[in-house]
This record gives sequence, C-alpha cells and structure tokens, in this order.
Amino acid sequence: MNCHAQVKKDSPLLQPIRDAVATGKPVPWVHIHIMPGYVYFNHAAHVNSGVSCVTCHGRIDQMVRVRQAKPLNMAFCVDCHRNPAPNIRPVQFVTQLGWKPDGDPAAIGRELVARNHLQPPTNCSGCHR
Amino acid sequence: MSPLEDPVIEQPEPSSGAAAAPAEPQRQIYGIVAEFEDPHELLKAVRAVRHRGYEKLDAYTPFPVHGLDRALGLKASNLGWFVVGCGIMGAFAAVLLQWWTGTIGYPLVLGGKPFFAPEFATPITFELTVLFSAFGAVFGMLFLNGLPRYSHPIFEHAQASRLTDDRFLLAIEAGGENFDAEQAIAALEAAGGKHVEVVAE
Amino acid sequence: MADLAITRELNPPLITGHPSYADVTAKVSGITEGRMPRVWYYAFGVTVTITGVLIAMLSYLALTGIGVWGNNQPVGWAFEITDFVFWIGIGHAGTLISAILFLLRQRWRTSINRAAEAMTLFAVACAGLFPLFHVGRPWRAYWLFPVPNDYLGVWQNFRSPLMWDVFAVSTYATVSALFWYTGLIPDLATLRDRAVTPARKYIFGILSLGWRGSARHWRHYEKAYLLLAGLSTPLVLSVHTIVSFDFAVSLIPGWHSTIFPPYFVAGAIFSGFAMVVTLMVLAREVFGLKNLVTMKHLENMNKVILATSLMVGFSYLIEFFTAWYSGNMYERYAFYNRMFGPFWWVGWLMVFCNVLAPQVFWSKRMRTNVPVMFVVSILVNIGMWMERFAIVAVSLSRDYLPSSWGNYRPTYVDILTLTGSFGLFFTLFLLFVRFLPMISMTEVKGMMAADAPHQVGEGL
Amino acid sequence: MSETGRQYWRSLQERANSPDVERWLQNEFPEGATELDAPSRRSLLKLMGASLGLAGLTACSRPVEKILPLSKGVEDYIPGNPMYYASVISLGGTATGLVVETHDGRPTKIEGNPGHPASGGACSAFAQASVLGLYDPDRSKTVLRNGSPASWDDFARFAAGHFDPARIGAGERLRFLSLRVNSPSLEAVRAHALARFPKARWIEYEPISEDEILAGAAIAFAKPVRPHYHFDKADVVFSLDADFLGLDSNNIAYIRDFSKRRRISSPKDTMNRLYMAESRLSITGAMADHRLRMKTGAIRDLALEVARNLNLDVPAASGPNAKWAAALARDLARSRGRSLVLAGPRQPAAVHALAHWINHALANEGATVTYTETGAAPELPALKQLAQELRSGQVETLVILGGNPAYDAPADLRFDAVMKNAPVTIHLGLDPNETAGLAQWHLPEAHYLESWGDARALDGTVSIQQPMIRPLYGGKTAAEVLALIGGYKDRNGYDIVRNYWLPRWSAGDAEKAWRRALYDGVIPDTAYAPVEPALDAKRVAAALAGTAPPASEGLELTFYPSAATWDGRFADNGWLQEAPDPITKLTWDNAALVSPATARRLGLETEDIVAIAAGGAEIEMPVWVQPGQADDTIAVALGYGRRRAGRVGRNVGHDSYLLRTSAAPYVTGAAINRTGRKYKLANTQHHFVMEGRPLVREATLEEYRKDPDFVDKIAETPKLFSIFGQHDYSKGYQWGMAIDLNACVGCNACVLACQAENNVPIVGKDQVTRGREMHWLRLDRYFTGPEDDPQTVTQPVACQQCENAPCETVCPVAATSHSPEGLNDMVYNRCVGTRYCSNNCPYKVRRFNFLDWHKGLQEVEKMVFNPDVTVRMRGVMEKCTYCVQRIQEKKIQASVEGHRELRDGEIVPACQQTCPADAIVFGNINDPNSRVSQLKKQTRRYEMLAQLNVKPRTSYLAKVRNPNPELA
Repeated sequence: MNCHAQVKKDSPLLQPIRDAVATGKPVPWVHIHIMPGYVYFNHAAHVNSGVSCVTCHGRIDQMVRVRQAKPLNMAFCVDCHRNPAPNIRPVQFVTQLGWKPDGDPAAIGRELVARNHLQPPTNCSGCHR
Repeated sequence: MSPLEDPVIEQPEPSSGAAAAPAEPQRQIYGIVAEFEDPHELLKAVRAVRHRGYEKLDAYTPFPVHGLDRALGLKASNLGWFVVGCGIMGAFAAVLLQWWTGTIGYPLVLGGKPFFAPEFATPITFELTVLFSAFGAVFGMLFLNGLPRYSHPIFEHAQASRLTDDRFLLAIEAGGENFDAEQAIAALEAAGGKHVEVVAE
Repeated sequence: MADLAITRELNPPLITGHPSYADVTAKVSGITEGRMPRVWYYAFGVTVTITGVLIAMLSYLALTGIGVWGNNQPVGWAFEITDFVFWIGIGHAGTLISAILFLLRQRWRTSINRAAEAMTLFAVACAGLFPLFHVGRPWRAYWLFPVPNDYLGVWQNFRSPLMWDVFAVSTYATVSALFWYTGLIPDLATLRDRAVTPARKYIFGILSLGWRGSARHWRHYEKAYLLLAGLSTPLVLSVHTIVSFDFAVSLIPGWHSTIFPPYFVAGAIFSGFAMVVTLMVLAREVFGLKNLVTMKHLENMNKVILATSLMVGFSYLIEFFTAWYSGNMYERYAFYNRMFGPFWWVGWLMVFCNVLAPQVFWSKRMRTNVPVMFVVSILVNIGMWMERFAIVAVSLSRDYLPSSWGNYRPTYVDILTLTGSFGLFFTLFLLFVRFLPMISMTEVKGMMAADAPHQVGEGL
Repeated sequence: MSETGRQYWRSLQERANSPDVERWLQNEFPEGATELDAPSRRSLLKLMGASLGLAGLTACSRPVEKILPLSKGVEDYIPGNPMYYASVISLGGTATGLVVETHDGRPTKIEGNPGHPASGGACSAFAQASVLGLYDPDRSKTVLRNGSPASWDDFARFAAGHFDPARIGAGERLRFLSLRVNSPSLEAVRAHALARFPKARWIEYEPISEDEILAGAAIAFAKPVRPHYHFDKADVVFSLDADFLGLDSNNIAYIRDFSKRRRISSPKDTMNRLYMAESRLSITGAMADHRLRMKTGAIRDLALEVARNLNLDVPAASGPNAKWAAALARDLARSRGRSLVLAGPRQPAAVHALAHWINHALANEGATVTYTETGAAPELPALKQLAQELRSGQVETLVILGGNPAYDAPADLRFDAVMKNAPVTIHLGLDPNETAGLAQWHLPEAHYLESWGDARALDGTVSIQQPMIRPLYGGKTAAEVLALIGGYKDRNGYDIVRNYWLPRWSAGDAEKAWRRALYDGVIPDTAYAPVEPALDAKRVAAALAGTAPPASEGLELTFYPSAATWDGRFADNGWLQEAPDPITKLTWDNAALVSPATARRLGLETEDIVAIAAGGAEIEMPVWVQPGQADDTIAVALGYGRRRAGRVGRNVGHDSYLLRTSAAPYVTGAAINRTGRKYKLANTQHHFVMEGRPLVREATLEEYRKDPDFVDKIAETPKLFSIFGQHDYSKGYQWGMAIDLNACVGCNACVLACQAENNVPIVGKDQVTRGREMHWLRLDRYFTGPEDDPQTVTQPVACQQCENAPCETVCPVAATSHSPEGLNDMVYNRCVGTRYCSNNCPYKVRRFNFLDWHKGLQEVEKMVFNPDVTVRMRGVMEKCTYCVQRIQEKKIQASVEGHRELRDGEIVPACQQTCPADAIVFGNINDPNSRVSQLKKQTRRYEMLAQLNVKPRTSYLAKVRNPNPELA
C-alpha cells in the first residue's frame, strides 16, 4: 500500500488490494499468458538481454482489459531466438513499451547482440526440460 | 508372335492412316452400330468396312481384342508421357521436402548426421516418385478416355447390355466424310453384323 | 500357326471345360449376385466377432497405455512390430502375382490375380494398424506425417528409417489400391450391365465410371495397366527393403545386418504365397471354381513357395555365417542366443516351418495334393511369424550390456490383438468375395480368345 | 541467508493463522484434483499457489485460471526461484548436515551441507529420499485417542491432569522410551522432565544397535568410548565384518575419506589396501582388495590369528586362513600408525576390544582412530528391563517418543503384548504404525523438514534443524510433546531450540551467532573433544578367553539393516523401496541370502520359499542365491513385512524381526526347510556376468604401473570413421562427464538424488518384475571370478550423451536431438512413443512410460515434484540429460550477471552433488583446465562400447585394485 496510502487512497479500483492487505487473503489474479507445463520461460534471461515486455505482452499499458496480444507459440519464440536483433534494446528501456529510438532499432539491436554475445538457444533443451 | 507372348497386351506400333478425331460438330445421330458374336468376326468386319472407306469407326468389346486397334487404325497411347512427367514431379517434391525441412525449416543435429544427404533422402525420393507416377497412370488414363462419363449413345443399342459380357459392337460413327446411313447399314450387314441399328446422338 | 501349336503344348489351356464367354461372366458375376452358400455366413459371423475383439483390444490399449502389452525395457518392440512385418509380408505376394508375373507374361496368374491383389490390400490394412497403435500416444500419430504447421515450426526426421517406412507403406497401400481398382473397372461395368435392382445399377454405374469397352479406351487402359505393373514391381521390392531398414540401419546385434533387404523380400514373397494358397484352396472348395483356379495354378504357387523357402533358408545360413565370421562377440552372441537362448524354441520352429516343411514340394504328388499344400501353407505362415519375432524381440532381449538383458512375456492383449487382426483380414476378404468379382472376367475372356482354336492373327 | 531464514519463518507464522488449513490439507485437495498424466506444470503452479497462500486457498475454490500471490511478501523471495536453507537429518543417533532446496515453500530436494563435517556436501540415499516421506499421504494426520480422532487440545487437557505431580508423584511408574537422542535441546527438555519426575526412567532404543561397539570399548578402556576412524590416514585397513561404507555406518564421511585413498591420477600414486572378512557380501566387501567370506562367528578366530602374528598375547585359535592372516599381519606391521583395524556391530564385544588392542599395538590410536566420550551406553539391557517391568505391571504410563518398538523390539520381549499392561501408553510417531495401533494415545510427529530442532553428528558437531514448511498435519516434535508433559518453560520447537542456544553465546552477539548457525548449518566448537583412554590388554585377553569358539557346523543366520527401509522406518518410502539393493539388486522385498554352494547342498533355488526357524520362531521367506555369501550362512535384511504401515509399505517383504531375540540380536543358528512353493522377486538385473565384454575394465595396481595404458589393451578398438563429416563441437561449452570406477562404492545415493531431482516416477513391484523400472541412473553390478567367491564391480550408467547418438537418428519426429553443447536433448512433449530410440540405444538407458505412473496421485504427493523438470505423461520416452535444468539455470544466471563465463564446477548435476565418494565429475571438456578434462587426460580413461563410434561424452576411469603381492 506504500504509495496508495496517499495516492488514490479510496479509489474503488483499489478496493481488492485494500481488502487483501486488511484480511491477508491474496488477490486472485486471472492467469492470461499461460505457458504449457513443458515450456520453461525465464523472465530474467530475457529482460536482462534487453527484450522488452512489449515483445511478448504487447501494449499492456493501452489495454483496458488485459488480453494475450501475441501468439506465444513455438514458432513465435523460435523466430526471435533465430534473429533476436529486432527485439533487443538497451536494458534500461525494456519497460518503456512505447520506446521509439532515434535511429534504426534493428541496427541498435544488432550492435547489442554483438556486444553481449547474445546467442539465444534454438535447440530443444533451451525451453523444454 | 512368340509362344509366350500374351495377346492381351500386345504393343501396337504406330500406324499411318487418318486419326479418328473425337471432336466433331453436333450430329443428329451418333452412328450405325452392328453386333458380332466373336472377336474374329469383328476384326473381319472392321477390315471390310474400312475397305469401303469408312475411317470414323469405333468398336466396343468386353475385353481388349488383340489387333483391333491396329485394324481400326488407332495410334499408340501417349499415356507414358503423363507418367514420366508425374514421376519427375514426385522426385522433385521429395527432395525439396527433405532438403528444406532439414536445412531451412528447422535444422536439427540428429545422430551427428548432416542436415541433408542423398544417402538418407533416397528411399523417400523413390517412394514419392512411384506414388506420383501411379497417380499419373490412372488419372491420365481416365483423362485421355474422357472418363468418368455419365452416359453414351452406344448404350442405346439393343445389345449394349451384352457388350461387357460376350458381344462385340462395331460403330460407323456419323461425321466421317461421305457418311451415309443407308450405305453404312448395308456395309455392316454385308460384313455379317446382326442387330444393325441407327443409334441416335 | 506353327508357333501357336507349340504355345499350346507349353501352355495347355488354363481354363478347363471349354466354357463360353457368357459362362465365365455368369459364373463369376453369379457369385456376387446370388445368395452366398451357408458356410459364408458362418464364416462371416466368426470373423466379425474376432474383429470385434480387435477393436476392444485396441481401445483398451489406447486408453490405458502400451503397458497392457508385454513390452518392456529392453524389449521395446515385440508382438506389434512382428505382426506389422508379418502382414506387410503377406501383402507382397498379391502384388507379385498381379504385377511381376504380369510383366513376365505368366498367363496362369489371370484367374488368381484379382483375389491376390485384394489380399494385398487387406493385409496392408491390417499391417498399418500396428505401427499406428504401437506409439505411446496414438492421438499424436499424425506427427509422423509431414503436415505443415506454423504453430510448432518443427518437422519430421527424414534420417529415421521409421519415417521411410511411413512413406513406403502408405505409397504401397495407395498404389496397390489404384492397381486393383483399375483392374476392376471393366468387370464393374459388367456387373453394372447385369444389374437388375436399381441400387446395384446405380452403385456399379458410379464405380465403373461409365466404362463402355471402347477400342479407343482399351488402348490407353492396357497401357495404364502395363505401367502400373511396371511401377508396382520395384515398389513391392522397395517396401520390404525399407521395412528391413528399420532393423538393418540400427546397431543392435541381430538387427544390424546388410543381407536384410533381399532376405526380407524373399521371406515376404514366401509367406505371401503361402497365404494365397491357403485362401485359394478354401475359395475354390467353397465356390466351386475348380475350372478357373486349376491344379496348375496351385502347383505353380507351390513351386514358388519351394523356391523362396530355399532362399530364406540360405539367408539363415548366411546370417549365422556372417555373425561367426565377423569375429564380433556381440554379433556372435546374438545368434547363439537366437537358437540356444531362452527363446530357442522360436528359432527352431522357424527353421522347421520355413526351411524343412516346404521341401515336400520337391515331389509332384505332394505339391498337387490339396490337403498337404494346405497344411504346409499354414506351417509357413506360422514359421514366418516366428522368424520376425526372433529378429525383432529376441534380438532386443539380449544386446550389448548384460546388465540390461531382459525377458519378454506376451500378455493376453498381445495375443488377442494378433488374433483380432486375422479377424479383420478375413472379414474384409469375405466381403470382397461377396460383393466383387473375385476373378478378372476381362482377362480370363481375353485369354480364352487367345486360346480359341480358330485363331485369327494379323498374319492374314 | 540467515536473514531470510528468519524472515521465512516469520512468513510461515503468518500463514499459521487459519485452522481451516489443516482441515483443507487433511482431505488432500478433494475438489478439482488434477491429473498429472498430462505433463502439466500448470497444476504445479496451482500447487505453488497452494503452498504460497494456504490461508487464501481455504477461502477460494481454486479455479484453474486463478493464481494466488503471497498477500505479504517474503524478503528476497522471487516466485519461481528456489531458495536454499541449511538443516540437518538424524538417523540412528547421528546427524548429517543438509542444504534443502525449496520451491515456493515446498522442500523438493535434499543436498549435503559442504560445511558439515559428516556431510562435506554429500548425503546418503536415505537423506535424499527423506523428502518424499514429508509428503507421504499416509502419515499420521490427527491425534488418536484409542483409535478415534481427537485434538491436541484434548491431549493437552489429558496431559495436564495425568502428569500432574500431585497425581503421578515422582514418576515411579512412568517410563519414557525413545530413539537414540542426539539433540542437545531435547536433552535439556528431558533433563527438566526427569528432574520433575525423579523416579521416572528414560530408555533409548534403536533396533540397529551399537551395543557391542560400546561394550567392546568398555572392555578395552573400562568405559564405553566411541571410536572414530580416519580412513584418509590409513594405508592398510582391516575390517572385521564392518560394512563401514554401507549399512554399518550412518556417517558418509567414511566413504569420502576412504575414497580419497582410492583415487589415483597417475601410476606413481599410492592407494590404500582394504582387507575384509564378512559373511554377507556388503558394498565394503565389494570394494575390498582381499575379501574372506566366512561365518560371522569365525571372524573372531581370524582376528586372533592376526593378533598372534602381531605377537599379541591372545588365546590360540586355529583358522584355515593362516597364510592370509600372516600376510595381513605383516602388511599391518609394515604400516604402523598408518593402518586401521575395525570390527562391525555383529561382532561380539571381545572382538571389538581386540581390534582396539591391535590398533593400540600398531600405534594407530590418535592417528587413524580416535575416541570420544559420549556417555552412550548399551541399550538392549535397559529395554529388556523395561519389558520386564511392563510384564510385571510395574509401569503405569509409557511414553514412546518416536520409534516402533511393537514392531522392531527383539521378539522374545513380546513388546507388543507387554505394552498393553501399561494402563496409559502414549505414542508419538510419523505414521500410524504397529506401536501406534497399540497405544492409547497416538500423536502425529512433525517431520524433520517441518519442525525446529538440533542434532549432533557422530563427532558431536551440532546443527540447527530448520523447518522448510509449516507442519502439514500439525505434528509436533518429541521435544514439544515432552515440554508439554514435563511443563517445560518453552512449548514450541522454535523457542525450545532458540532459547536453549542463545544463552550459550555471549549476550552481545548471541543473535548474530544464532543467525550464523542457521546460515552455516553448523554451530562452531560443538564437536566432542577426543579422549585418549588407556587400553587394558589383560582385560581384553581375559574377555577373549571368556568367549566361546564358534559353533563350526550348522547354518548361521545374520541380520542386517535394509538398504531400502533401514530398520523399517522407511517402509513407506516408495523411492527407497524401488531403489535396487546395491548388492542383490532386489527391490520391494527382502530375501534369505545363501551362497550358491549352500543352495546346491540344500537343493534351493532363487525364489524358493523356505521356512527359517531361529530363536524359537519360524518365518517363511523367499531364497536369493547370492554369490559371495559365505557358505552355510543365511543373511536376512530387517525392516520388511510391516503389518501396519501406509499403502506403500504394508506387507512388503517378510518380517525377520520375528526371529531376532535379545540374546542374539545379530547372529544366531538357524534351520531352513523348503516349502516347495515359489515367490516372485522383483530385481532389476538378471545377468551378473560380463560375458567377456570390456564394459568395466580393471587391473591391479602392479599391472597399472607396469602398463599405464592397460585399458586400451583390454579391448582393441577398430579405427573409427564415418561416411559423413562430423559436426563441430570445438567451440563454446561442451559438457562431458567422467566417472571414476575406483572411487565409486555403489552406495545408491546418486540413484536417489537423480530420482528426486528429475521427478522420476516409481512403478511398483509388479511393473519392476515386468522390467519397467524408470531409474535414469542405474548401478550395473557385475561379478568376476569364481561363482562362489567372486570379485564385484559396480558401474553407474546413465545416458552417455553420444555425439553420434543412435537414438536421435531413428526418432521419426525428432523428439530427441543434439544441442550445440553436446547434450542429447529429450523433448517429452514432442515424443510420440515409438520406443525406437530405446531399442537402438546400446546402453539401454532410456526409460518409457508404459503406463500412467502418476495415476491417482494425491495433490500432497505432487508437492515433491521439482517444477524445473517436466513431469512426463504416459506414452513418452525419458532419460538422463546431465540435469539440463541445472545447466540452463546456471547459464541464465551467468548471462544475468553481465553475460559472464561459467566457472568450472559451477554446474553440478544431482548425482555428482550427492556422491560421497566424489566419483562423478561433470564439466566443460572444451576447457583443458576443468576437472573433467583433467580426469579424461588420465590413461585409465575409456568409453564404454567406443567401437560403435557413437562418441559418448561420459568416460569411465578403469578400476584399480591393490592386492597384497604376498597373496597374489
């Protein structure tokens, strides 16, 4: 509640959160981006390599109700793993969903891929264990 | 004819003589049809009728009569070309499938083997070649014969129901040059044909 | 004319009793038109029941898992693949008779080729069931076919002999079906023209594709038939070659053998002909086709059985020799184990049924004796099944690491599934003889014409 | 981590607030129990939700698409990332330090604590499997009063009245019975309780007793000191029937020390020499350079013979092994101060005393053997007296804190019968076992992974036992119950332990020391100080003279603890039940082991049911003909045939306690008769001969020195070539493994570690008999030499990660393929299950899910699954992948930490991590300095079946034995 102790103290939208804090019962979240059990996706690995949220989750910030924006199927993952450059950006911008670089993003991506030796796995155990 | 040769599938060599072009302007009648009881009579009749200058003939038999196509002056079948073409297509498709999936589609290292190699591509290439050729043979044959076809004038003939059993029909088709129904009927009767009928289109 | 005289001496008429064209039509079509003999209904009742058992077993398997079979570590393949190879083998005789003998101008094939082809189709259908259901997740079996999918983006492994199998077997099934149907078209037209009920007229009208026996059509038809025969011949040889690759390409002692392709093909023809004899002996007794399927037919087939039996026996010898001569301890043990291991009786049964039993056919009295040939043909079928079992399961049970050697015991599901596949085979065959001409009238008539006394060649 | 340790506990406290939690857990998630046959991590996610927000869960009905976060965050905790806590496990009164991996509040994997003296980073098969016991659905879930459910409050009310000093007085008729106590805090609570009831008595009893060891020391040194052996300092070891690498010691440090002296890197290196005399072939015997099989009773004579050769003044004894004994004696004498003689628990006290004497004579005291004074005393006499008192009705209240005496007390004490004579019996136990069934009160005990405590290792070092999860079924520890009974100042385990230790540290940094202790997993300076007791040779000689020479004829029956169920307490642990016995390879059963010669003489065959009569009782059990077993002896494992146990353990095997008397707890005469009936035994290896195949390669030290390349001579490998060009594996990480057959003792720890790490299912006895066991890593065991007296070799075999993998070539759907790092990837979700890969695998390491092994699994059982590994469904193939999940985890960590290079030894597969002998080494073979590369440089290195040109990534280092040239 830290911030919301002041900001929007009594917005009805935050009622569930206040209840949770009051009762200690967690807020039940709806599971939108569901991966099959045999797929292992690690956020740290992607975020720290400069893959933005928007790449897989779309413009969450512009969604009134969150929905799955990308197919998130194997072909979708493999495409990016084969050619990550277009989806790589400086790590500090990964959370800026509307990030518009000055200059060609792909070029920036290629440069980052080269600098960090990013070699996303395309073999099976990269995601299936 | 050699002793072991099977008359049923004797290879016709190309013969000269006017081709029976199937494409003809609409006619009122299909032609004059006579019935014969055995393939030898039929052959005799064919020769006799052609002797009188009738070229646009067709015969209907319950089994392939040896020598009939030459007697009628039909050219050898060109089905073989269909089959060769399809076979090549099959081989090409097979190689493409195995090469593309192995090297472009998703290259995977399997058992330390190359992504593509003729060694392991051979069996499937062979199989698909045969498969496509077989399709070529069957569907090519149907296509050249204009089959399947719902109906045909010949079935109007009184003895038509026996042409797949034990009767042999000879048709002088209308539309040949100097075709004349009366003379045609005479010619067939002279050749010993029974049930000589004018069959409508 | 002289050469024709010789012809007739070398090839006495294959059709005895001088029937007319109409007689042939009536006799053959009659079977599909009239009532079946009572024995047919009994037989059909039995086979349908057995087929029911097959369906029950396969459902149980699919719902529960491969564990309902006796398979284990290390015997990953046992009954199911044995049955698969067995049925594929059976199928080969049909193609051989219809295609290879056709190309070799063996005119005696004419009265049996239709039934033989049908047998091929039904055998392949039975064979196909096993690879389909032997996978752990049958609902994923379609992954074995290269269906494009954007979703996964992964493809099949064309280095795998199993993949070659998929193509070989499906091609074989398709081409056999086309060949069979092409041969049927004129006879279907005959049935159409004889049909009295509108239903039969309609059905056969559709099936015969409006065939009218035009001379112009015959010329393309004969060419197509010839080409199909020409294509089927290498195909049938390739199919069992590729089936044998499943084993030859692996590295398991007893599998890893270069003589498998010819060995398997010979075995296939061997077992196939045995099955044809079994079937034809029954068919001619039940439907009184003694004039069409003569003793000469049966004798010729028995000669083929004898010849292929010798080939198979020779292959056995070579296999053992190679193992011994290689000096490879693993190879040597595999074959020692085949004859003297826990499954010794399988090895000896296969030698008895496949190599010893057919030797009686050296005597003409034996190979023209219906009961004898019937028994031998059954023995050969048993022996060939045992051979496949010895190769598939016995080799697996003891390979490289003694620590991982295992044993194998089939469960009742294994046995009932095999039995059920016979039910399916015979059900299909009985339906075939009931509804379709089991002998090619067109070809028989054509041959009668050729044999007719007052031959008119183009010599005139 | 000390921080998080505390934080974590606090968060547990926060969870504790809902009584519904218990109820909900008791009916084990009835609603929406999801099938795990679909490899669904989602169901595990739901579980994560469960263990995350137990309190919340009780409120909602867990719809599939809901996930629940913690309502209050845990410091340093990132959902999905594992956390590691130090703890400790006790078995037979000695402790092993652990590091426990927990996923979202669920302990899923046990590892050894590198900082703990008894562990050194490794842990035993029992410790590895103990995590499964936590989730056993058949554990005690509620307090039972005369068999009907009650609550802890009921018991508290009862206790308050019953143990009121006003009523019970000084406790003349109060008796406590517990397992061997090695917990300082419990001792404190006990002291308090006994102070309150001065006349009460406390008896400790472990069925696997050390009585003879202590008695032997008492003879030699006039006090029951405990010997500690230092195998790393010993050049020559003579074991008198002591299976110190296996079941006669809970201290795996012995394996580590011993294997240090077996590991050699060049022909110049020296290694120790092990002489072993025993009746049953043990894994120690399998490691021995010289092994004498003889009746357990005859070993006394051998020891005397050796002693005489060392000029000790001992009674004469004639043995058939004069030459052997003489050579051994010379060998021992040659290495004064660097030799070691030890005796096993089955040997009489006098033999132990003699061993001490020999060590004394060889100046090994203080060098290879040291002594500590623990105050431990023989247990059996006390138990006998208790039984006597019970029989004569002198006991009013019997409090049994743990253990199962009704099942495992010596049969002649009839404990199950006399127990009833006590008007009030209270039993605290993990599961409702035989004793629980007879007790008036049964109290559910807390598993060590869910409760606070502390425990001493063999050398005295104390570790704090941290809980990983709140008690699933509201169990309590012995200390807590005793605190309740004895009115101790603290009532819950946390306070008892914490308040016991805090005062022991100087006030200022007590809190810091406490956190330090939690973090390190050991409390510094708590080890016992070694004592140097004076040996009294005369007493030893007298004792030896007193012992009768053994009965030479007749059958001898010996009992030994089971490698699966120990003394029976692990009977409900499916992992252990299905783990093949290291020697017999039997699963799910015990059997009467007899030698081939004896079997021939008695006309017995494996799987014959025989009636064994001993100690006035007779039981029936199957025979297992075991090469290496001494003639005219029968060996029977204890701990089977549990009558009252969970679904897994009930009536598995045959109860041999029925033959065990207090007079002869380990060795007795027996008669054996065939019944003519047969019994199906499930064993995982049927063929023990290598058929002359060069699978395990070995040589003597001499041969090795003469020809360092002997491995290549054993099997000529043809020149290998491929018609295809080979793929390039020269760049990046290239994973490989080296297994030193010389160090491996075959203790099964790796097998269990692999099972726990990779969610390897158990299939049950019936399926094992069908040859469908699922272990990814197996120990192949071969015998060489004569059938009756063979030498034994053990070889761990898992997927060899062939570069030219035959399995990959034949898979039609490419479900198994090669990674650029040389791993043989297996994609379970792509597999259609043709089993072709397994057929074509020359090592037969692939395992197929013939059936749905997870059918009917309860949610609580699913909590043990490692969420980093897919749970395989039926119909798919599975196999070892060098723990690829651990490789990926570390690679991701490295890239997160600035895309750095991985360090050698950073990635450790489960089998290597737990191996006490450090026989398995994994690493990057592209790095010439990595440990694995170094090992692969050795001349002992070879690959199994290399001639197939499959290029396995796993190499083996040939076994080298060090026989005494005099005995060659």
